[in-house]
Amino acid sequence: MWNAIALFFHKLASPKHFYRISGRWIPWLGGITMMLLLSGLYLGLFVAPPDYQQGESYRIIFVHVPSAWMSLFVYVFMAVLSAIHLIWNIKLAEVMARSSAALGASFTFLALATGSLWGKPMWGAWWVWDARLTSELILLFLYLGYMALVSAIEDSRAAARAGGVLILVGVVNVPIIHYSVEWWNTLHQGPTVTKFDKPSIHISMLIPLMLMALAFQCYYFTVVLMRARVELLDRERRSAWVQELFLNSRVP
Amino acid sequence: MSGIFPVLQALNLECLRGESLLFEGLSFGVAAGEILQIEGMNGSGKTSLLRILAGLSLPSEGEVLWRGENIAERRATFFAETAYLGHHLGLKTELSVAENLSLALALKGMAPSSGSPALVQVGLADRADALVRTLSAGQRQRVALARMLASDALLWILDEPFTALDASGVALVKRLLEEHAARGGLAVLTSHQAVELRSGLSTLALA
Amino acid sequence: MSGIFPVLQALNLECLRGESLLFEGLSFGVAAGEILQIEGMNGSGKTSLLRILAGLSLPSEGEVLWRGENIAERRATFFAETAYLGHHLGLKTELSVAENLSLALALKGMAPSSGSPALVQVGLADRADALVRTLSAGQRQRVALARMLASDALLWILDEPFTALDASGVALVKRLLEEHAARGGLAVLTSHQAVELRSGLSTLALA
Amino acid sequence: MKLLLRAFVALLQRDLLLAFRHRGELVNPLLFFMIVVTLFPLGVNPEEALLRKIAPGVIWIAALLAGLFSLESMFRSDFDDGALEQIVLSPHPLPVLVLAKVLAHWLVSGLPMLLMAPLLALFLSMPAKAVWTLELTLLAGTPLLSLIGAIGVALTVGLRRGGVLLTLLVLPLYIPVLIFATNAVTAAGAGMPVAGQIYFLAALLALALTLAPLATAAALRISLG
Amino acid sequence: MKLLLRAFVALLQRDLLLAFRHRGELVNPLLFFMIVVTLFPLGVNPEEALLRKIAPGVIWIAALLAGLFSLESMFRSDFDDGALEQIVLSPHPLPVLVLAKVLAHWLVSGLPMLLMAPLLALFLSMPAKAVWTLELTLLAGTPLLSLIGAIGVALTVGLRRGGVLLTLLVLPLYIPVLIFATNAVTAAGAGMPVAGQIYFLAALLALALTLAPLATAAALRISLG
Ligand code: HEM
Ligand SMILES: Nc1ncnc2c1ncn2[C@@H]1O[C@H](COP(=O)(O)OP(=O)(O)OP(=O)(O)O)[C@@H](O)[C@H]1O
Ligand SMILES: Nc1ncnc2c1ncn2[C@@H]1O[C@H](COP(=O)(O)OP(=O)(O)OP(=O)(O)O)[C@@H](O)[C@H]1O
Ligand SMILES: [Mg+2]
Ligand SMILES: [Mg+2]
Repeated sequence: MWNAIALFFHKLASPKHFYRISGRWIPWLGGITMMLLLSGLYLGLFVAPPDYQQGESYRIIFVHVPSAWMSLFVYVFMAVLSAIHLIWNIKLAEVMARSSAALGASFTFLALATGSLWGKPMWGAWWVWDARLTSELILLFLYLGYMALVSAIEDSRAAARAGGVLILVGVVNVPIIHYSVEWWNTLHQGPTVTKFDKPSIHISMLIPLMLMALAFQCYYFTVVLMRARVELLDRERRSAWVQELFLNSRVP
Repeated sequence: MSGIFPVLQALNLECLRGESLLFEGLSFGVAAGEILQIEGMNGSGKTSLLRILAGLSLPSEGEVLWRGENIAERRATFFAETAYLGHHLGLKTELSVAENLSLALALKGMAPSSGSPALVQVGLADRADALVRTLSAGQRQRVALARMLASDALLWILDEPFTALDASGVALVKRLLEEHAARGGLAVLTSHQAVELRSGLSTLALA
Repeated sequence: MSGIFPVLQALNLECLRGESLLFEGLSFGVAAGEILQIEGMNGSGKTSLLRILAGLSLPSEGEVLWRGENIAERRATFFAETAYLGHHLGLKTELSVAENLSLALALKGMAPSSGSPALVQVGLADRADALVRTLSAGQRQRVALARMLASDALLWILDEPFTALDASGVALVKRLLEEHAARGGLAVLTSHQAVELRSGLSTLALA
Repeated sequence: MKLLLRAFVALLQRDLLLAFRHRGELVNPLLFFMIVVTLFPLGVNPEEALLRKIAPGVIWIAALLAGLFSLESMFRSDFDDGALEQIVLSPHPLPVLVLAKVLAHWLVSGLPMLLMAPLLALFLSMPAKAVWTLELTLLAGTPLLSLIGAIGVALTVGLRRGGVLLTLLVLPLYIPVLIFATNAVTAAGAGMPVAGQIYFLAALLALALTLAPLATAAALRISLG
Repeated sequence: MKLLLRAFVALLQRDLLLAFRHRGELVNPLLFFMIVVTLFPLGVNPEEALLRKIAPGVIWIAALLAGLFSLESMFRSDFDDGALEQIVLSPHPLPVLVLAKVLAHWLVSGLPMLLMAPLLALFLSMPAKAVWTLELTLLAGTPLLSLIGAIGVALTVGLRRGGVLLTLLVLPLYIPVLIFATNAVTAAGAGMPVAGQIYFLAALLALALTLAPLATAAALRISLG
């Protein structure tokens, strides 16, 4: 059993197989994303009742919360990938990490933008110096720093390793940032959804929220695979399998 | 020390710089008492090769062995026995010649006093207390040579060691190389000038 | 252009660096069609002299005349006719070869297009769009030579122009010097290698 | 004249190109500016009333430091690689060439800050009527920072690690700019007239435009000599 | 072991010597620190109540920026002149050598600020009881700045003009230090307990002391490679 899994990952880690397998996955992932997104939007925008306090404006939660969750997930995922890359020298992990950065930054930006759109009716200001908001802003800077560093280093191997070191240093800091900021000042909504025992959110809002969260997750994997495939082709352009691929395909 | 088996070995090295492949499948060995001159036109990849041999950069393929072990895995032993003299001399211009040498020795894990004989050899004994900033290009090159001598390394890696040296300096370097080889040392060097040594010189041409 | 009267004249130059007097009372002239090689051991003051001749630093005594006028007073005319190639090449590594050349031409007040024949001459025509950062030491030296050629200067001031060049590069520079002299140009250069030219070479030894 | 213009444009173009090539360089003085501004709510108490009060000072000090941080790039790398020698050896008047480099520095550092400042002012809840004045002071003030800074860099570029010394030389000269600018912005926030301060900044700018390139050119020759 | 200690001391000595030789370098992070602090009363309204309120933040932000300003000197000149290659090629463990350089940086930048801070606190009319806490936070915090900063410099030193990129990488990592330190100082001024924050800073320092040299060493090898 373990051997089979190890073999699967070993195979997947080879660029050639990854390219082939991911090519098969992408259409399915894309389809699932569309379905989740449409049903989540429908349930969220048309079925879920307006909030008794916030009226309609709360519906921004269906974009805000998933993107905020993704912004954190992507960073941690990048750190895991970087560790894999640095320890076992698996190139594919680094390609995935690099392809994730721009997406993670976009999710972060989206969380910030939707949050501040929501903040205006809720708190009467686009921006307040609250803990969540501040740590999310710092997260954006961490993403931008990674992207700037990786694009500034010409040699792609050196860029990959330097980026990996930076992401790992950053991920050590993310909880520290989180708690320091949390502890320093809090205004933002406390845990509402993630209180497992008794979610303080109505089920008719929870379901579309979960659908949207899943949709965002699938969207991320779809796009990151697509980006990684392109990046991989570029990296491996001198290798036999890429040459072969383009010789055999019927170029219009 | 055996003079037959290569102490330094390059196995199947490949070097990619940007778009271009400088060399691939490059394998060679350097035995004790051997001086290897890397030859090649401007831009053929000599500097890139030396940096790989010195353990400063990684080849895109292949490995470098020192006494049969990959240098990336046995850094401490390899670095203890190697001296690298590259295009940038690595001297602090605001420190005196003697201070530069004693730091270099401490970094190589040696006693701090052994610098001065080397200074005598390169003909800078009277400038030991001068700041390197006040030295001319050739004098600095001599200081770097003194550092290499004092480090007592078995393997010398020299990128164009004759740069900026006057005639007496060039003769000095040639003599040092001959003595080093006679003691069983190894050297890999590049130079666009002809290096005529009495013995032990072999050459490797990069395409 | 008269080949008899010196176009460049050094009058009674003195150079003090820190505590030491490198030279004093140094006077000489360079006439059209003449190549002057400054000789001297490491640290004898060649670089210091060239920087004074180029107008980059001031001598502690004496003056440099160009067509009979002090260069510090007639900077524009002097600089327009002079090309200086020092130890630091002055190329921007993040710009391409062609961009470097066209900037240099604009700075010298010339048409931007005249760079490419010079590139052909130094053998880098096919690298015109490469970033200088990606060039090897010898290739960069060639770009600097191309800049000097393109600037159409009458006076060349070259500090060790053979640095990092391979055999074909050394031959190229010698040929360029000969052609420059034949056209009536002047050059002052230093080199630790013997410079054998067919004609026009004179030497000046610094103590 | 036409040749001089061509040299000016070529040098300007070169510096902008270099800034673009280092993709980082183009965006970064701006990012630095933003980060410093965001440090204040973090380091100081993030109450709105307090932030509003210190906002003009914070934004201007951040602009000043961001300009300062990027100053060294104006001549340092040209000095290190010998390109400055080639510029100084040009037959064109050096002050004009210096002006091209200063302009490039401003386009890369000052102008983006000018565009970004309103957003940051919003972050620190600055009143809207003060934002206009902030923009005016930045418009006159940031070129001043580049011009004055150039003199400092030119003087210290020959010294290795001149960076911190540079700060020491340049900051005292920046102080009048800072005082007048923040004064104007604070006054505007309180609804008072600000024409006096703006005229003063404009006059300083005119003065610096004529004198700073001369001083910078002289300092460069000394640094190389 | 003895040899390693000797190498550590030699490198430390060398960096201190270099800092002394450039007379400027020794005094300037300090002067920079002082200048930035004095900018605030100039740029912001100089009322005592307001100053007192923003004093902890201002002093800490100034310390942070002064540290940042001097960071590049930790590896940049060694990179440019090839001395870094010689250090990396030492048989001794690189993280230990890195630690010597970080210590030197702290002795030149952090320590003088630590000594100067009480005076500046007085200048901004900070209450006396908060000054002690300020000193404690600086004692734990400034070495943290040097350690974290070293990672950033090591990553960017291979890039020309990495200076501003460095800021972008390092500042977000500095923010927790800033928040905890200023929070403690403000709390102390209000007579509240501060042990929690101080312990947290000390724990961060311990973490950084063990991990940062490793990350820095790895980054240096990458930058040279
Ligand atoms: C720019 C402004 C904002 C930013 C940057 C922001 C950021 C975040 C982040 C990072 C999370 C994920 C927290 C986690 O899972 O650990 C989150 C969750 C959430 N946000 Fe915001 N937010 C902003 C404004 C708002 C506003 C105005 C509201 C509504 C009052 C809001 C309501 C929520 C809710 C309900 C959650 C889910 C909490 C949970 O159960 O985990 N946010 N936000
Ligand atoms: N960072 C880089 N990116 C792309 N190409 C590079 C890079 N660095 C070097 N090169 C290329 O690699 C080739 C070899 O460079 P290298 O410096 O090793 O040559 P070399 O043999 O030492 O030449 P020289 O005799 O001129 O010193 C050159 O053609 C150069 O264009
Ligand atoms: N800034 C300085 N302060 C003090 N002395 C200096 C300074 N710069 C150079 N010197 C001294 O001046 C002398 C001449 O230096 P210069 O660089 O002109 O020599 P050079 O003839 O070009 O030598 P090389 O052949 O080695 O290049 C050297 O002995 C050097 O020690
Ligand atoms: Mg080379
Ligand atoms: Mg010289």
